[in-house]
Amino acid sequence: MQYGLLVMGAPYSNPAPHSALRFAHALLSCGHQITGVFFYHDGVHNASSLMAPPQDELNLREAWAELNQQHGVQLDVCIAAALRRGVMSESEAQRHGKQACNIAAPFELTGLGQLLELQQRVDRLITFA
Amino acid sequence: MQYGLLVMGAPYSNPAPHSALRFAHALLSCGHQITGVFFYHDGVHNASSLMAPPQDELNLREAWAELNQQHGVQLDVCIAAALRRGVMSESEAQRHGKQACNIAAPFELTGLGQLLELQQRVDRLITFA
Amino acid sequence: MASPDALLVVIRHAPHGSNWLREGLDAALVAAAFGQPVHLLFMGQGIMALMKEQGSGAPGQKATLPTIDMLEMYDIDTLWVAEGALQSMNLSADSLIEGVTLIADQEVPELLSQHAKILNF
Amino acid sequence: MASPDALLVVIRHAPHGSNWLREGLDAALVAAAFGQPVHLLFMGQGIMALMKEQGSGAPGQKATLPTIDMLEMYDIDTLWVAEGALQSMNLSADSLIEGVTLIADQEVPELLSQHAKILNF
Amino acid sequence: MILHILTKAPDSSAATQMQQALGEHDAVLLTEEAVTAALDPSWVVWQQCQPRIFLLSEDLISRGLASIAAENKLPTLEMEGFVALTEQYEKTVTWY
Amino acid sequence: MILHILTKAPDSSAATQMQQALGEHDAVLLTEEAVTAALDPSWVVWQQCQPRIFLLSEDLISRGLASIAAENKLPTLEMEGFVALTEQYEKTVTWY
Repeated sequence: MQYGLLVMGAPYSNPAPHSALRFAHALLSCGHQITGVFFYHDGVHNASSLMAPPQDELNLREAWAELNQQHGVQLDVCIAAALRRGVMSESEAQRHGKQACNIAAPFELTGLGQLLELQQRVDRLITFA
Repeated sequence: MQYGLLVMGAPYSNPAPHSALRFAHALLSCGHQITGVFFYHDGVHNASSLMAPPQDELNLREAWAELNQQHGVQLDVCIAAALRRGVMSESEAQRHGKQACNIAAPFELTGLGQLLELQQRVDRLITFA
Repeated sequence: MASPDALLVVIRHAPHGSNWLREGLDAALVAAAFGQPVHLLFMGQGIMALMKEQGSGAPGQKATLPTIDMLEMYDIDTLWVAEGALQSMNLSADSLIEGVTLIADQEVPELLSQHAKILNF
Repeated sequence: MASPDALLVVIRHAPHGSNWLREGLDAALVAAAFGQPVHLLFMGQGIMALMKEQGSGAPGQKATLPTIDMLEMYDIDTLWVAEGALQSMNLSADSLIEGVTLIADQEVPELLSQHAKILNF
Repeated sequence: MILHILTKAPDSSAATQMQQALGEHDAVLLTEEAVTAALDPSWVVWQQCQPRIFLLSEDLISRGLASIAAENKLPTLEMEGFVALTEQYEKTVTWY
Repeated sequence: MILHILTKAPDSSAATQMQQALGEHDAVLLTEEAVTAALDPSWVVWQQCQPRIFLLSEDLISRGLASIAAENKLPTLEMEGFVALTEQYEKTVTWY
């Protein structure tokens, strides 16, 4: 089946991203496809390239990126939720006159419409929050 | 009296920073001093220079910075809580091999000891979480 | 009222306490803008979003009522409220804005099953 | 047991659900490292931090027990648990690690008033 | 004597814990979500802590609860009153 | 038929809301904080939803609740069982 995941919890403050990631790997090992992961609400922090957890803890950004590289899972981040929370791409940084950015490929800043489209396209949308 | 504030909620996801800021201004207008604000837990996101809320919403980073500039309030951010959540100064970015940073003066990354010292120094420590 | 292709957005969080309410309403508005029929169900503290006397928050904290007022412009005119939730919060329907549809608690499972798509905020 | 210059750290959140527990314990450890006497009071879900059989979390999620074990090395040996909280969670003291001191619920206000400094996590 | 600041609804675990910690001479300030206590004048803490329990006015107004609090004759404070409470009570504990 | 995923404790408002939304043929998966329901076999949802209610094993283990769940003879699932439930139920709703 085609699955989509909606992740709305921040790493370290909420177990939702960890649960989502474990679930994603279980999906793949059961032979399912993951069309995309949509990061919304505090979940946008999963995409932060500045995240630097202690070495004995999982870097969730890296773990999501790996899911993209090895299994082609699309990683979409809600732009409105991200900007408000300080998660910004290079082009958005330019537009807002900021000197730095903290989100880059394979994560993509996109509109909420992408979430609704994902929900239409997949057989199952599972929320982790 | 000397006050210290401990802020542990993220902007927009939690009303704590808004409450803390209103309280801070009330303190000042009642003639009290604010020795420092310590940002811990999700409160570290208050310091993010990449935060870009919609124009009709308050930019909390700017509001805190103003409190520093106009009233000399020290703004300390717990370094361990910050790094884990993707909030990083230029020197920390170098150390972690990151290309960007999202916290700068008047916010300072510091250890938890600073919170305990603040608690010792002030007459009142008020927590917003 | 319910149609199988409609999206049900469930709102369970109050204004100002978090961003769940705001971001839930945003999802409803965007879905409606994309032409999807959208219904809203308010449960628990989410009912507070419908309080007719609510103001804006602390300086810089947006009020919710203007967004609620926008729903109609986007053809979102079904706002369900479970009666039990109202009662358990000691609220009367008079405290809420107009245009709300009260339903019995027992109808909630049926509502969920009638919608193919659900987003829970 | 309580001394007026000691710091009371109140722990109310369970492992894995959030980072409150971890960051609360960190504050206790740092205070102790600075030479402050530190006492811990576990309330509500915070008691779960003391479950003796707890493991690590999902891959990459640290276990709490090693941190709890470190407390003693930092001379933090007062771990209070309110009996009522244990009962209301249907837990028996046997499920908890050793070295915990049970107190009656009515003693909690007294504990708080005996400490000049309190941090609540 | 402690000032307890509650930021969560009266049916939250934070509220339960605060209630357990409440000493005889302590005071309570209800802020943020906790102002929904205005809807429930039978909440046990109203009695337990009278006359040293207050609702923060600004948070009532933003949630549309100001007139209900007034009808129920519940004591409210402005931000300056909050400051005054923290002057009066040497310790504050926030329950969230 | 809906699969309800609960991530908060049985005394949370999320749990109350889930209970209100629970249809006759729906299933429930208890994850994260919700696995503390293992401590309370008298929780009304255990009866209401039997035999279609499960605890996520990994979350029980990390919280030290696995043996209590076993003593109380409560049904547990591995992550693959969670996947199987989502295959079986066309819709899932997460309560958090």
